Amino acid sequence: MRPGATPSPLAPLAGVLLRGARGLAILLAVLVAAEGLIVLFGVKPWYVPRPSLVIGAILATPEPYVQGFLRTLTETLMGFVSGALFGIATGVVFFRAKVLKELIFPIFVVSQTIPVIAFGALVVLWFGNTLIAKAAISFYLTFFPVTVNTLLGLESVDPRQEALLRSFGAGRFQLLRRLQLPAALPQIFVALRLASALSLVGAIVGEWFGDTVGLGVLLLQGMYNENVVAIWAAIAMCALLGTGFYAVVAAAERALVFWGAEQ
Amino acid sequence: MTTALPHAPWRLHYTKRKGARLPVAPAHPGAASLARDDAAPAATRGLLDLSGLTKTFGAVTALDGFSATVEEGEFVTVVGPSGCGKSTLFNIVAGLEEPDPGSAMRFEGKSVHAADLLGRVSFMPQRDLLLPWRTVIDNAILAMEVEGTPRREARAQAEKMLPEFGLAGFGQQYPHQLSGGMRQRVALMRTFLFKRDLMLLDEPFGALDALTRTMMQRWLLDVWQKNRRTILFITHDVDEALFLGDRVLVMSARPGKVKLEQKVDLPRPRPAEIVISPEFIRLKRTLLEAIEEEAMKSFLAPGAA
Amino acid sequence: MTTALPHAPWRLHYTKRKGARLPVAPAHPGAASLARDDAAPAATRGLLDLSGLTKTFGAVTALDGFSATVEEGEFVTVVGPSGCGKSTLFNIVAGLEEPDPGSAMRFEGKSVHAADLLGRVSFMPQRDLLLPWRTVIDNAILAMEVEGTPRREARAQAEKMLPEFGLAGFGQQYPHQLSGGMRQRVALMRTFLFKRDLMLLDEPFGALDALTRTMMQRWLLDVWQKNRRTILFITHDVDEALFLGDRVLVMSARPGKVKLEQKVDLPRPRPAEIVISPEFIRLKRTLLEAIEEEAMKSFLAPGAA
Amino acid sequence: ADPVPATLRLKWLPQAQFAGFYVAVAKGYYKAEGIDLTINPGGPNILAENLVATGADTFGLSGGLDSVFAARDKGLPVVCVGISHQLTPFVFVVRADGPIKSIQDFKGKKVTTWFTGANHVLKAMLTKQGLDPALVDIQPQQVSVTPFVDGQIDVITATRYNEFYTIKTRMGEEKLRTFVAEDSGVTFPRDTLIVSETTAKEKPELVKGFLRASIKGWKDAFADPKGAVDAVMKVAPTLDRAHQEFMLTEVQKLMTAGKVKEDGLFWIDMDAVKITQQLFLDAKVIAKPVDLDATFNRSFLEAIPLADRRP
Amino acid sequence: MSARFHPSRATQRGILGMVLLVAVWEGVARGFALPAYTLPSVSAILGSIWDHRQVLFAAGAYTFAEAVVGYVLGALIGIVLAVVITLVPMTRNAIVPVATSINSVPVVAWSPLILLWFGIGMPSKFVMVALAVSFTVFVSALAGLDRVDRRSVDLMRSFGAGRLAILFRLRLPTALPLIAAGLRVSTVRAIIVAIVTEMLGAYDGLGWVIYQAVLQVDFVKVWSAIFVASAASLLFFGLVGFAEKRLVFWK
Ligand SMILES: Nc1ncnc2c1ncn2[C@@H]1O[C@H](COP(=O)(O)OP(=O)(O)OP(=O)(O)O)[C@@H](O)[C@H]1O
Ligand SMILES: Nc1ncnc2c1ncn2[C@@H]1O[C@H](COP(=O)(O)OP(=O)(O)OP(=O)(O)O)[C@@H](O)[C@H]1O
Ligand SMILES: Cc1ncc(C[n+]2csc(CCO)c2C)c(N)n1
Ligand SMILES: [Mg+2]
Ligand SMILES: [Mg+2]
Repeated sequence: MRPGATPSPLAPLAGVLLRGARGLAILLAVLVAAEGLIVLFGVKPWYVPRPSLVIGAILATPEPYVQGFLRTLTETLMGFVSGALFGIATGVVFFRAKVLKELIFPIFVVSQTIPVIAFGALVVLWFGNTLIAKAAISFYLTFFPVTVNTLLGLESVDPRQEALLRSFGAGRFQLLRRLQLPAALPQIFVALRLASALSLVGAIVGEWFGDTVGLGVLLLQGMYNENVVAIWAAIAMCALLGTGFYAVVAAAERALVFWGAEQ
Repeated sequence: MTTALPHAPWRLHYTKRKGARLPVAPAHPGAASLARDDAAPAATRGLLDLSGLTKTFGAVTALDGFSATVEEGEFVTVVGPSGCGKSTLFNIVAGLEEPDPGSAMRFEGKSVHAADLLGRVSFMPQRDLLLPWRTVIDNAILAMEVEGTPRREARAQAEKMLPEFGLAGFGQQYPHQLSGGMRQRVALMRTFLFKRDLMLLDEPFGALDALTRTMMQRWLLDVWQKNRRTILFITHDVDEALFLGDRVLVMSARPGKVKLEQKVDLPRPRPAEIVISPEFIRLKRTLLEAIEEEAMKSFLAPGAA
Repeated sequence: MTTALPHAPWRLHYTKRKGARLPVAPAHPGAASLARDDAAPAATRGLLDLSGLTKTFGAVTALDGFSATVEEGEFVTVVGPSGCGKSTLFNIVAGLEEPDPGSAMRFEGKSVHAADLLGRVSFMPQRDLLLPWRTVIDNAILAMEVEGTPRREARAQAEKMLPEFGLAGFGQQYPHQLSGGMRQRVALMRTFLFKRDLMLLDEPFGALDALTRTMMQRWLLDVWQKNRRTILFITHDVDEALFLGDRVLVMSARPGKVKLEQKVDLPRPRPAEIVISPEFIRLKRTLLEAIEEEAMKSFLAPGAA
Repeated sequence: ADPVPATLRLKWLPQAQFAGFYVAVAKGYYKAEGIDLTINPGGPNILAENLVATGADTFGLSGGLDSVFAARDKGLPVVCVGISHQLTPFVFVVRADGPIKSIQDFKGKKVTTWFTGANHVLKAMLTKQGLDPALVDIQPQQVSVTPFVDGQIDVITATRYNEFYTIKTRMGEEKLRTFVAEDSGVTFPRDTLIVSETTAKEKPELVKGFLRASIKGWKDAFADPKGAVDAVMKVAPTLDRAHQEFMLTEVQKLMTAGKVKEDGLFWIDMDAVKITQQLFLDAKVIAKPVDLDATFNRSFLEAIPLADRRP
Repeated sequence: MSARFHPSRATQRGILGMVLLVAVWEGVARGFALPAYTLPSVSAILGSIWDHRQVLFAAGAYTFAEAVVGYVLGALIGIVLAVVITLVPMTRNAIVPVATSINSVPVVAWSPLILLWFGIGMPSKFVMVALAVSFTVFVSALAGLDRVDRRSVDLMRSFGAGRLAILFRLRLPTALPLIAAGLRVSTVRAIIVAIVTEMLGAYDGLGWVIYQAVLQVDFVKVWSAIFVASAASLLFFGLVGFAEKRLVFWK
């Protein structure tokens, strides 16, 4: 391993493309196999429809799916970003002020045991049928794991490293910026990966409270119109969104936390 | 085949800040004044003067009346069994922990609290504690950055020191790409770049294998010889303490105090072979005898090592 | 103040299983036959005979033509720089890894594959690797349990050995309640309880501080003296290699092979002070010279230590 | 003047059962009345009464008399200003070749229904036919009709416009037998238009304008069903067109039944209301009779010329 | 030391925080005379819990049963899959992508299909909860099993241990802390998923009570059911956390 001997900058891109192509090929194979099995065993379409029907349904009226995808993506992102920022902020605050942590953290814990879906009416009451309403639910599901992991990450910083920086004359802010936050980053990212899935759940559930656009709406319509093809079409879009978003967060993690769990 | 590393000509550029002084010529104070006379004028008491340092953690008394003086430019080594309070001593001198009331510390002739020492001594802890998200260079300049030195300037200074620390070409590597010996040298470089009169090295080579450690010792002496700084150096290893130090402080088992103070009158520069010279062996025997019974005390206690 | 631990009278009870033999009287084969003559009858080649052991991992050649013989009852120490392939050697002899084709191994006079050795030698790895959810006793009997010894019986045997290992009263403690030295003794006890003719100890004291390590060395010699087993012992530390071994094998830097084979003609039992005897120092000088250049090779390589 | 912003909260997801409102929006009938109307769909966990009572929505097309009574009973200040479906919108379906030929045959059979009002209709029917509801195995009905199609249940509840269509397309209409509530003298008008007491009191013109535009929209929808379904499918493009067209014709039957021919669309038939209230009192869904005069207000409808209201 | 309950300062503060919250809630609800459909007062909710204690307890028990069965099912599936992967490494490349892609769809999105396939009785809740729990447990179990020190495995092998002996004596105990952590965080999810599924179709349970109460405009009852749900979640969380402390004593 010679210093400076970095591999070609194209190598990772090629790797990603290769993996993407392989994944696509496998997906295609699975779909074809499913189609074959369903036809072979004569499975009724209202149990499991043929993949070709599902794809056909999306292609027949692509706009609601595309619009729904974009809308749900927007809500998810709003909830995710606000939840992540709030989670990190509260994590830092709780880390700094133990009193606040001891007073408020139990309330956070209890808040997470409440099924929001029971409060559809309240959510609409408070936020209306706006993007904010979905983002709020998404936020509510997202922030907690981030708070917990930020706190955990900050608390598990090596005290010897803290002592070292203090011996250099570092104050609280310097400690936070140069040591504690970077050291907590791997732990924070574990939560962010989790939160990427949760924020999507929040957006979808939020759309069940009387909305017109979004993957959650499509899912609900499919369900209550007993249109199994539409349900699968909506699930496929959710999968696309979920996988994509997770992949982006995971890629960000790999880029930012390149040193891994080393230490 | 004898000396380990290329010696790039670099010099310490002391920044003029609170009480920093230019490095003085090698002090070698001969028989250091071991009498601790409180009436004597401050100037004769050296760079650092500790008297009656005591520290208790709940039920555990880590230090109990530790007293010692370190002269400017001196290389003092401290040996003692595991858990005898060596790191506690350093934490106090680095300003991280206040000693119990009744302890007295003087630094550069002035009476100080531990907290006053924060940012005024250059401290290297027991493990390298490199930050995994920083490159070699950026780890090395960490202390300077905290001080407020602009990054560009700090990096430029560090870059120049890489060869002397055997790290030429490794500036952009990350810690996980380095061997244990190299990591330790980065940590040492960080300590050297934090230019203070007093350096505290807490078992810097403890995690290294015996051979790498020998190499590092020789190299450290080389570096020190050319850039005389006052060093207080903790080790478990009697050979190391004798090979490096002008003076060896042997600590008693917990609670730690000075059990024996041994001047090391070996000539400098010290060749590797010195460890098998009769004089070295005589000193070693003295130290081993003093240490033996202390070591026994902590050997069987659970949680000690 | 001289000997470290109480010596409870315990004896090894060898179970009669595949090729296990009763311990023989101290072998001390004088000048071990260093000539490796393939035509010589198997019986004269000792307990373990390795010839031309080679092992490559992808592009890395860890061992390249390592040859050595270990006699029954002998204490052979192996020194070599970090990364020279010492652990690789042990992994092969423990049966964990097959050497490359062309390597030859004989154990108890018979030609064997590495896999044949699984469960036939008693292996202690570089770190203690105690299982945190098992008590001291249960950690010690792990190997016996795997063998199929009923727990009650195994525990009873282990219980009897606790005092000799300085663990009396600690049988029901968990590893996290012990000091580093005690943990290492538990690991050693586990190794001793797995009664096999050949013991492989991979730097058992590497993680200990220098003083604790010295204690452990003396104690190991005591235990070994009374329960003669064949031991192959890896270390980085020349003092340790000489203090413990009947014979020292110095390995070259990677790829590892035997660079020097040194008989240690120091009398046994060896007192602690032997390390400052002229004879010891003469041997040490010889070894250091041989090692020096090997160590230099691996000193600057990243990822080596 | 600028149009006044207002919202209509539906009881359910966008479908042709609400076509008239969508047509009225599309044709600008609300705009013409000075109302900038937004239609908000309903969903499984929100209740129009609640949102209208709190002022989150201006108008509501709520579940029906059942939920209006429940809301008033709980003190929600909602006022019913019109009733859409004049007849019970659901039927009870059995297999034509099965053992159930009459309501008496429900005895001991597995019957599923919605526990949101339909269960009371079922019980009333059974009681009227002299069958003790306790002798029937009544269970909550799930979203899907598949258990009925697969023969796991004997009687299923179906809205004439939704579930019935699904069952019919899966099994064929000739394989089915239906039981209608009105045949047992039970009636259960549903899909009520509601406003809050505040709106009723302070913005009567808004309510009148809304009703006028809505009626116009519905009349257009009946006149041009294809265009009306287009308007709905613009909002919910994944819907099945054939189903929606069927739905519109069924809804037309429900909306134009009873006294509507004389009294006009959305007419509140107080006799039917009283029958339904008695049903709820009997079932103990509401603790005491509600103030019918405060709950039902026909004045807004009556302000619109009868000719305009007639279908 | 007396046997009485001496809460730590953290516990005292936690209780104080909750009390403050309740006081503010009660104050706001009463002070602004908020109607129940906006925000009922805590006292009204507690009163309603007492009034409906039988119904709520029965519904709570029903939901708890669904959650626990689904939870156990999901935990077993997760652990077994992870163990299969460690015993037969070849299966990793098949199991991990399939599990990940199923998980990339939010659990709630599966609910329409699960209700369709398994009906609105308990089985659909078991499946939904299992779905939600299994992946978390699977991921943590796999991480735990993978975390095993290769050198420890080698040590066991050198004793002559086979795959199963290594699994039971080494891998599973090593993975236990992570598995237990995964199990602990899954508890609350299990209850919530059971409730959410109930709200979309059920014969009984807290979600069913909530759904009915919403339609009957009984918001105090909605809140009562939520309080009970919250208590059930905390209980489940506490029980598993307690078991974890006992089981993973060496942490
Ligand atoms: N913050 C603390 N709280 C409680 N006890 C402490 C603390 N710091 C140190 N101790 C105890 O004080 C004693 C001395 O510790 P110290 O770390 O100074 O020993 P040491 O000589 O550096 O040991 P080693 O050689 O193992 O590094 C030990 O018994 C230790 O457990
Ligand atoms: N499984 C493996 N795959 C690839 N390389 C390996 C493997 N095991 C060992 N090596 C390499 O083989 C060389 C010898 O390793 P080994 O662990 O035997 O050294 P060692 O002498 O025991 O070192 P140390 O003194 O640090 O324990 C090293 O360069 C190491 O990186
Ligand atoms: C969970 C739930 N499932 C189904 C419907 C379907 N639905 C549509 S209209 C109607 C009753 C008659 O208006 C019902 C029950 C619902 N609303 N809620
Ligand atoms: Mg220390
Ligand atoms: Mg090794």
